[in-house]
Amino acid sequence: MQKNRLSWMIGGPQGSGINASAEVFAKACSRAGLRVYANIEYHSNIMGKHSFYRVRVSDEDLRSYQEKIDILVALDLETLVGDADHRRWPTHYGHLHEIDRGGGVIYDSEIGFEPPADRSDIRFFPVPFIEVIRTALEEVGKGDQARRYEILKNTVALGATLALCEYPFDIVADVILSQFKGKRSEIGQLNVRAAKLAFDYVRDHFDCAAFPYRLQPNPERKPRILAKGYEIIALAKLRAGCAFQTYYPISPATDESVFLERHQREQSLLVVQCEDEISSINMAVGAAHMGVRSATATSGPGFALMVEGIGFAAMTEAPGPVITMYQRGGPSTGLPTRQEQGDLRFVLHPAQGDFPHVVIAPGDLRECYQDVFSAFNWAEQFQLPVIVLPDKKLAAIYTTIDRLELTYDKVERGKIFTGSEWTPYAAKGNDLVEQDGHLPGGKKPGEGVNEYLRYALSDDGVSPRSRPGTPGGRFWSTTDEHDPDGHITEGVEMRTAMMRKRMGKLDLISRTVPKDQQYELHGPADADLTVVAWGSTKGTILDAMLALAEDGKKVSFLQCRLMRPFPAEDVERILRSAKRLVLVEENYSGQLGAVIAEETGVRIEDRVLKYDGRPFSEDEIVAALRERFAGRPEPHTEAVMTHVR
Amino acid sequence: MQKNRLSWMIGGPQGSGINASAEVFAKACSRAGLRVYANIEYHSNIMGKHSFYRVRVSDEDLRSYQEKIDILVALDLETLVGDADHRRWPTHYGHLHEIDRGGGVIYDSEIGFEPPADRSDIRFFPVPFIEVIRTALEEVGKGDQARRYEILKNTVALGATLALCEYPFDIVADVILSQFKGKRSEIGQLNVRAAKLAFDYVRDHFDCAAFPYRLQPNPERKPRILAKGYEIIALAKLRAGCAFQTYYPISPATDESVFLERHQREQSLLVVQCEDEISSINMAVGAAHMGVRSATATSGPGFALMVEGIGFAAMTEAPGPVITMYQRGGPSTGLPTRQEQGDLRFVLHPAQGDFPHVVIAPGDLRECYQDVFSAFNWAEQFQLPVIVLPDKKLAAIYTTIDRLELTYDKVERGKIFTGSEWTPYAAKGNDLVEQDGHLPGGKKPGEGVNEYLRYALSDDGVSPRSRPGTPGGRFWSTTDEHDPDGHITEGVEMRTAMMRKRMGKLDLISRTVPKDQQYELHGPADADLTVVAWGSTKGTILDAMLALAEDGKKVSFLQCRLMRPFPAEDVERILRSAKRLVLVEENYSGQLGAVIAEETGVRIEDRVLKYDGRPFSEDEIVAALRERFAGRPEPHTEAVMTHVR
Amino acid sequence: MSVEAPVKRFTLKDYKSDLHNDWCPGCGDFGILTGIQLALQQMDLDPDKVAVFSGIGCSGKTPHYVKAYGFHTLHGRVLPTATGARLANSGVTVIALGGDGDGYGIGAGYFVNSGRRNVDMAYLVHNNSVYGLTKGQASPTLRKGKRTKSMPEEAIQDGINPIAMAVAAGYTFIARGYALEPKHLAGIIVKAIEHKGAALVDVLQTCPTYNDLYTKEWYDGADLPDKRSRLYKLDDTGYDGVVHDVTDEKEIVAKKAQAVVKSYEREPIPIGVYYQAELPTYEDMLRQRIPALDGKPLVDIDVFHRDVNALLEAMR
Amino acid sequence: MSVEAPVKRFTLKDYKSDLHNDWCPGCGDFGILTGIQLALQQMDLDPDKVAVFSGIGCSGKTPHYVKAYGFHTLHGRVLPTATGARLANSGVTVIALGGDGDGYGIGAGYFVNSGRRNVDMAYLVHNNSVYGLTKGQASPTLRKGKRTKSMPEEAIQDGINPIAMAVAAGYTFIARGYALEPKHLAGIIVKAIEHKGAALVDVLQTCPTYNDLYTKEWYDGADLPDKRSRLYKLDDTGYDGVVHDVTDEKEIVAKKAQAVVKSYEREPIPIGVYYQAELPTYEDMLRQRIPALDGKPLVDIDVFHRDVNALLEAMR
Ligand SMILES: Cc1ncc(C[n+]2csc(CCOP(=O)(O)OP(=O)(O)O)c2C)c(N)n1
Ligand SMILES: Cc1ncc(C[n+]2csc(CCOP(=O)(O)OP(=O)(O)O)c2C)c(N)n1
Ligand code: SF4
Ligand code: SF4
Ligand SMILES: [Mg+2]
Ligand SMILES: [Mg+2]
Repeated sequence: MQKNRLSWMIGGPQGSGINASAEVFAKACSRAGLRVYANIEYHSNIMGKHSFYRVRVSDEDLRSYQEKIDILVALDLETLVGDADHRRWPTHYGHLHEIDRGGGVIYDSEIGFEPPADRSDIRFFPVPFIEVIRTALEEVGKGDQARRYEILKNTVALGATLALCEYPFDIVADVILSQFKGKRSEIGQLNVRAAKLAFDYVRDHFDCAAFPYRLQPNPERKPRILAKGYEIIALAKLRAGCAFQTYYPISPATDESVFLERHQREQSLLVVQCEDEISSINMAVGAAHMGVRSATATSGPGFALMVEGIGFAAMTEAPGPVITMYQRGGPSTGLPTRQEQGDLRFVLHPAQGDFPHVVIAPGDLRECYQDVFSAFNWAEQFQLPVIVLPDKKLAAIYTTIDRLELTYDKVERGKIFTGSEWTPYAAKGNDLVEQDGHLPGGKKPGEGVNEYLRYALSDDGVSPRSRPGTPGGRFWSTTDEHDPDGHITEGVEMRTAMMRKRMGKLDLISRTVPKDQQYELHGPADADLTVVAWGSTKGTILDAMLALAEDGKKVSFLQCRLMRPFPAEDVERILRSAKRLVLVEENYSGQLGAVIAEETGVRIEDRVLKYDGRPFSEDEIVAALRERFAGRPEPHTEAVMTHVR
Repeated sequence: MQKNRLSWMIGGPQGSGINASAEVFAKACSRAGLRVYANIEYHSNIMGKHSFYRVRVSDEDLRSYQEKIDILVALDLETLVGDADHRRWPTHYGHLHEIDRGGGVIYDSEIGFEPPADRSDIRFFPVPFIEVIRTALEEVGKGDQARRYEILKNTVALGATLALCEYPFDIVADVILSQFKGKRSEIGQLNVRAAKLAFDYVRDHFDCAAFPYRLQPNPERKPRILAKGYEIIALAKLRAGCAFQTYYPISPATDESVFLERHQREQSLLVVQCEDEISSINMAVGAAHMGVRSATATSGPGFALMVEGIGFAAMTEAPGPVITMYQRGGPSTGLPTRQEQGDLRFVLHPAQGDFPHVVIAPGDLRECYQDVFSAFNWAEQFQLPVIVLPDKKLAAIYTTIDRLELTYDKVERGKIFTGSEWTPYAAKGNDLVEQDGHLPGGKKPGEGVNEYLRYALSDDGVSPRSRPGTPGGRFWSTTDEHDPDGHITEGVEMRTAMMRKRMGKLDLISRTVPKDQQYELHGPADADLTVVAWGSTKGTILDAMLALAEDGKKVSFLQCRLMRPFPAEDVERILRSAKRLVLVEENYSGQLGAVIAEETGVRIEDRVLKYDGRPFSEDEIVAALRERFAGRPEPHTEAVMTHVR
Repeated sequence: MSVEAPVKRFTLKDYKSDLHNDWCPGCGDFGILTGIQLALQQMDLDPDKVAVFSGIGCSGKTPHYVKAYGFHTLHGRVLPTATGARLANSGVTVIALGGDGDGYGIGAGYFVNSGRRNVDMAYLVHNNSVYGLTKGQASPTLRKGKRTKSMPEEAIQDGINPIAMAVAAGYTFIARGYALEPKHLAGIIVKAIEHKGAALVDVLQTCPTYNDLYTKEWYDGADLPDKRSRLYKLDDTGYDGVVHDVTDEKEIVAKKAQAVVKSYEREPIPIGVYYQAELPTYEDMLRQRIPALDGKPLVDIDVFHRDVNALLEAMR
Repeated sequence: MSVEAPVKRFTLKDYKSDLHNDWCPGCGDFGILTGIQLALQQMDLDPDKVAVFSGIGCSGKTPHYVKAYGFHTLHGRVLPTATGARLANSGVTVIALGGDGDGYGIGAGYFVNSGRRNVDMAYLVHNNSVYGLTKGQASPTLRKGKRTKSMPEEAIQDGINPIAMAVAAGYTFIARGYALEPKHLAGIIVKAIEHKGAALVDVLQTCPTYNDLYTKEWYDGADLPDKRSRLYKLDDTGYDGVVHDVTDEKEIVAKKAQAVVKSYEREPIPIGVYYQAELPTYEDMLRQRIPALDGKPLVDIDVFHRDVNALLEAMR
């Protein structure tokens, strides 16, 4: 009997409501003190293509998904057997083979599925979905409309599941009702009834007690929330005082902006849907220059249109914007709704010439919050664009986290010219001239002290910024190379000084960002093997490490987070003292590996790479690491892993 | 007496015709068998800002400029003393201090220049420019229009120069006349007269024989041409069969397209001026897919708009386009008319995701020709976009080269589906399925053999392409991930196979491109110091090596040329066997250094970098290398060089 | 004596690919797809001599369902890509298409500049007033104050008027069709393809999934007291959008003004040809500039190893 | 009793920066610069409360010569940038400007979409029919068949009609000025700034260096038999472009049509206000959506440490 450890999956055509089903289930578990990790896979399609949602539940913290399913709910046949029968080249082979022995499959008895002989190790629970819906509708006098209410199938699926695990029905009922408020409450009631009828049907028709999985509320309850990554990022933007967000719809970034849009009224946040991403980035740059905290969100194809604007922001030392750049499967349009860590190299050198910017890649939801919040501080402290680099997986996973410590919330706005004081002389720009005693145009040192210079050559590269409209704070600004007063120059001395001013900020950033936000070495100091990775694989690797620890294997994990400026020295030290290195990335070329080689000279030859558009499962990482301990493959040979059978 | 070795410069306001003067001078020397190396510096401005043109002449091959000037021709005061008197932060300090001892300055006596006491080591030749012009005009009855003909000043400057070096006037007269044909021949005559009058004036008023520089025709004449980089690139495009060129005006790339535009009639080349660079790249991709050799040309800011299209071309395996991407001073708008090698990192990862493309950086005009020609072959052989990476310096230098060997001209069009044969079965895509014996949808192996598949999974990653319009060659194509028939798929197996197909081309390219086009080690095998560099610094480094050889120092030079795929193994071997490494680049961050570290693990700490928008002079490289031999700076400390005094 | 219709070489089936279609049930795109296939069949065009280009969106999937050369390009870039293709091979009939977001939003710059370029090709915009594939945000044709079911707030930008824009941009053929009348639409598409020059067909398209304002019922006028369709055919009213004397600038301006005024009619909405003028195309101009192009597609001209001796000579 | 003009706080000099100007002698941009400075002075605007945004080109250098907050942005991106700025701080008067290549070519998508957005700001286009800073290629306003001295061949694309485009795009103020009549231009600019909404001023600008077709002499009609100017003022003809009842859709359409027809008049060319309608701006709509914006620029609203407890609660 497996208690409070369940790997559940619902599959069906895109648009059939599996999301609702899975998310209500997740919420019902989370509210009852269980930990949840849920993730969805779907096509870039509105209706009809196969999609599925996994919900993993446990008493313990969960940070990844497992391949084996305990309960599969199938709304259609394809979910079970795949599409090899109707696609020239099959897309998948269904999930039947993924069900763990002892597990079960709940399916719509209408779909024409015959349990195969070779899976006698699992149980089959056919449920007459439409009959259940019809019964629920009959109660409200709509018994003849069952086909119009097919969407209720997902509620039926949910009810059936709960019966099988003997989970208290009331919790779910509450969650459902809380989602249908006001004039929609009638529909809520209908959903609850359908779920309950399914619940009863399964309880009455099958021997649930004999089914080996059991879920029940966890009495020890902490203040937790159940959230998706994009929601956490949106929260961070709200808390950090972002006043201006632009966007152009694109998977998987849109959700963040739509979330903010929904709350713009009460949160006084301006969200502008632009005509494209070029407009998005430039509007955000314009707004940043005016002194508001501004942001935009996009993914690869949109970012490809923003690169010009990144250079613009960096060159004019705009205090922002913050760009949340959600990676998805590439290249080009690629796999719009799938996972990849494929844009690191692109965002590190996103435009012509050398200029400073910050790139940080959070590894989990908590880091998403922290990094996005920090990003607004850095944008203003260092006056440059900041890119936060989540991915489809982080955006879409739906997981319990401890309630955010909203105390981690220090706002830093950097140097600001207020009009009451003048720019300190040392930051005036004349220092360039004083250094070698050369006084052009017969000017005396100190001349023009009482004058504000937006691009004064300060020691640390950051000059006080002025908010347009401020008396005496007038300035010019140009994307051409410029003087301290922001006028175009092509002079050799000024050019050199300005390049140093701008690029010098990278050192300042390295010194300012807390080390533990730059990278983190997880696990034992005397590990026999060190995994090197970044971003959303963090949770999966941590989970895998637990499994390896149970094997008695010592594994550590170097998580790289601040990608620009890169903490090269520290990372090199850690790498050089590691016994054995394995690079884990969700892309073809090992992009972090390349960055590490460039920054530290250390080349990690042993690589576990995946680029099929799906995140690693815990099992895949565990298997890959076990292989290493078993001496396969030889150290320093490349092992590319994928889902391919 | 210095014979046939001259460093000449003309300076004046932008728009005053210094180009014409310098280029006629260069041509007159080149036609007489001398070698010429000329380069221009000018502002991003149409009229008025200071610009200057250097012409270096010799009997020997010339590949760089020197800082010291033998003869300076000044059309205005600023050319001599700079703009410190009228700019808040001076742009430059004039060229007077750059004149070598024993040299001379020819200047317009009207500009109010007083020879300074501290330059008694040079000679001053004031010439009444306007008077000379008036005299010439008087001969044609226009004596009262001298101010309208100020542009003739540049011809006066030329005539004065020739007198000083005692160069045969006739050669120059011929060159001038050859440039004013047809109804403009009258103006040509006028120019010749003005030049001749200036020639006579100088001969009559100054002791030219005492002036220590002498130029005279070189009897040993080879078939040479005098050309700019963009012209050579345009020639390569014409010879390679480029049929379709798109562009949007941008310095320093426009000249190439305008050159082609001028010849489109007789060369049957379609040149389209687009509404922006997004349009340019996409039109070129569309044309490439139709089977013509297509190309576009731009620089950093334009390329920032093309990145989306690069991914498009790579993902759809378009047989092109070829992009000549002329680097200029960045970031952002930066220094539009100045030099920088600042875009290497950008073009290496120019869009989201992992995809294959080729990047090659020619080092001189001959390599420009070869690389651009090859680029069209590679685009079609490997079906991907190819970026050729010259820079402002290569585009604009005006130099003698041996007449191009137009025999280097092999056209390779790669695999083409002609309709007479079918795609070989092995390349059909079904192999994926056969490999593991799995036959989806009950299909038998071999089924559908007589069918063309555009994205068949071939061994080397290249599938025969078909030209739309070809009977039986119909195909689909999408920027989404796709099947062999070009329809969208999100299946794990196909995705993985397609990524491998595309990325596998990089290996094929490494094997196909001749080694000597990938990199070259110049100089002695037992060198004590190895310079590592790329692109247009090549000539300067080679010239500096000659100087060092005269010192008895053994210097070699590793020129990196193919940047993607990078010849990592060979380069690593060379670097690891070098005694001492010095990186030379014209950018802030040492971009090639970073690529080398990434690809080989070798970090070159000793760096000579320059990022003020001007190319290295021979002197700068010589000085930097001499310093190294003198033990300064310590090996492995960073030495950043710039023009800053 | 009766005139026999010429025998067609191709049937409708010859223009249908066998790919499973994944649009939502009832999507207006099905009608547009049928319209295209009907038009190709009516014109009896060889599928091997037709290339269909699309942008990204639900509409962007159309080429995959047509049996012809098919290019599913980038969001907003279908016009430049198709233009490049057409200029490279004028032997192929080029049809470009895409969503209203694709064409009038992110692609607005190319929409405008393609008008003044007047390359000979047809461009169909699937105008459903939403961004379909990204789940129903307002597209540029949604008018100020309107709100579809997936929008959190009303639209606060004004909707674009594609017909008036096309007039100003210089399209030489401008029409509007309706997705759920594929036969009428096919007639328009035939005219657009036959027209020499840049032809815009704005197609009103229902999106049953996200657009709950402009539904089939709405177009049908099911909610109106007299249940009269909200569409009417320009052909039925004697409206004449064609410029008959293209050398007469006055007539051109008058017909343009007429089309602009027509384009602001809201209910009922006119469908049919708003404006047409057979002016010299980009290709016509090119043929003057590049003699070799006369009668030959660019792709068929042999341009390898061009003779550049004269150029080299000038560089001596 | 005579009404005294109010005393102005600022003189023309207060709007002039002391930077050396590097336009070519005689460039029409000087006139536009003067027009802007005159307008600011006439309106007595505090230079610290004005921000001038430009694209890239010769015209793009303008902000450097105006004493006010000045932003010299990217080629073709001035409208989005200025829009972002204006939305962030409505306390500052925002003027956007740029070249005709900048605005109608590479920026065409933003030109169109800014019209329908109707943000309250003035946009001036320096229309010289060439790409000045890149040495005289044809800009999008150069008409088919025309050729300036720096072009190797005639233009083969049609010229854009900016006025008609602006009408279709939804600009609520549309005017045309002439660079060499800075006072008349200043009057238009004042109206454009005072207008609530997106205001386009297309300014005919001479480029003595590259445009040898549309020179001062040409505009002056020096080559015409009667030496009559090729420009005339709409004001002088009783033309009325203003929509007086903005709730009357018919009047709006009629005035739009009138402007479109006017915009096709070629010689002489009308200058002045073609069209104006005070419709709700983007900001008006925003204030309805975001109550805190009423009476306060976004930048002044305190949004740090927002209360998100309700959101967190919903995530339980
Ligand atoms: C550069 C870029 N930005 C955003 C997207 C995401 N995207 C895909 S389809 C689409 C909009 C589709 O709307 P529309 O063009 O109206 O087509 P429809 O789906 O309605 O047919 C968007 C924004 C993208 N693919 N590329
Ligand atoms: C993305 C990009 N492409 C090209 C350029 C090069 N460029 C600079 S100015 C200019 C055109 C200027 O023409 P216009 O906008 O008409 O302004 P004008 O100089 O005539 O005032 C171009 C193409 C650029 N800066 N950025
Ligand atoms: S979302 Fe709308 S446009 Fe897209 S397929 Fe569905 S119904 Fe059609
Ligand atoms: S090139 Fe033309 S637009 Fe530019 S500054 Fe000179 S005259 Fe003015
Ligand atoms: Mg749409
Ligand atoms: Mg212009």
